[in-house]
Amino acid sequence: MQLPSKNRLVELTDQPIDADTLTQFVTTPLSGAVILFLGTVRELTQGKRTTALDYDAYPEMALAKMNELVSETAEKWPVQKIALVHRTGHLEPAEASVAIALSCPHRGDTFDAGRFLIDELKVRVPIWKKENWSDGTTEWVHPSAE
Amino acid sequence: MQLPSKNRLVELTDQPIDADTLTQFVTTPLSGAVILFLGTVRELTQGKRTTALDYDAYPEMALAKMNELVSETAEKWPVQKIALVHRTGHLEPAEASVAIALSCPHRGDTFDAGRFLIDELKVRVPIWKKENWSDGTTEWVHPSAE
Amino acid sequence: MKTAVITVNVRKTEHMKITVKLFARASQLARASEVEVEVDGGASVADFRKALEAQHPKLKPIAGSLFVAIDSEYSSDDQVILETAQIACFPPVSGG
Amino acid sequence: MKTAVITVNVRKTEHMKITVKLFARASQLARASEVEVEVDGGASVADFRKALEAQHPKLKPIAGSLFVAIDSEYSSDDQVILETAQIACFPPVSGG
Repeated sequence: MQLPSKNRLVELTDQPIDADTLTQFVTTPLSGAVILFLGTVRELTQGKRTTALDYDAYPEMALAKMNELVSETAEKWPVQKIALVHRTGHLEPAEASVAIALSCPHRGDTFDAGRFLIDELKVRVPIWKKENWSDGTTEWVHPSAE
Repeated sequence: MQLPSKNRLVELTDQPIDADTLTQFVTTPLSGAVILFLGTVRELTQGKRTTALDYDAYPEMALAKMNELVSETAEKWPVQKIALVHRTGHLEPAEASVAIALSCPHRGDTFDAGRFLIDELKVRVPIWKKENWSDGTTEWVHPSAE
Repeated sequence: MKTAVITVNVRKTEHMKITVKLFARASQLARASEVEVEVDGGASVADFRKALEAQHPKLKPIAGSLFVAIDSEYSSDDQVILETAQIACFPPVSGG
Repeated sequence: MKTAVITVNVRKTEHMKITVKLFARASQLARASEVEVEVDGGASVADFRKALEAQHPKLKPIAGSLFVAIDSEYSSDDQVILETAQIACFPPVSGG
């Protein structure tokens, strides 16, 4: 199904993500279920303390891939409305780096579609995070190096 | 894991659900992922038009079962904070009848825990909905009769 | 306390009048949010189901699918009903 | 347009100077957000990788894991690089 552009919102932003606006954007009388997923900055990773994360992106390609993923998700599941926003820049613990909101007629599809979208985003969209550890060191996170 | 009572919020209410408050309630620096699920009133069911749903509950038992489900969820997954709110009374299309918000260190658990909670709620918690069809008739929804 | 309970269970000839909460279609069919059901002392949930159907025939259309909750817990058919218990009957749930 | 492209590919002796965007650890190691790489006309992505590593040895520690994107698409090693393409190199992504 081709999703009309008024039913999709894809954004890369250096401002805090307003998750509630996204939830409201995807809520429609045609849907019976809404899901909002937030990736948030976790303070502890394997016993080490993160004071902040810096997110860098290749903006043109990140947006192209985010749009591609949204289209694929809408082809696989009966998504009514969908929003995908990724933040860049300096984030403190508990702040949201990524938000996915979407609605479907039935609940099972919202879980499946939401999970597909975040899983694929994490391998396909050119965005990277740099850890700022509490000992003052920094480190780019790259999956093969983890 | 026994979830401290300050990390759980279970409620039955006849007022509109403030989903954003629940999302914020479960967001913590200890988590890397937050999920919010909303069950919303869908206008169309198999070609018939719903003008509203009335939700009735057996309040004492509904609250007991909702608390039981929240405890079970926190035993199965590393849930940091969790909120489960169900609304009763008269709801118009697109309004939320149920909201689940929860946070975990990793994203996979938020999807699994959220899905478990809504699936179990729908078979175990004594709440019922009555369809108000656009032709003026009403009808209690009971799964075996669907 | 336990001794008292056992005494009640043994004297099967004693009748108990139980107030039963009804919900959703059960309440709609009975045209009441509560009904009274008389059972023998020591009656099981199965006995209670028969008494409910006999004394409130309006519930017959859904009697087979009714759940019986005792003190906010789903019951099994062989469970014994105590006079002090809070009993509720309702069709399959449809919340969420 | 296609004819023009083929002409470029055939004249392999002509050199192309490609501006390459770098991100994350690639940018950190090269101490630059862009580098220039010289390749022969008609060079494939595999050729480009060799040239990048030779001309920018600082990238060696991660050369094997770098992705090469052409015009915002992931490339394959046998793809031919056009002079007009936007090329970017970066390590495995870690967003979300």
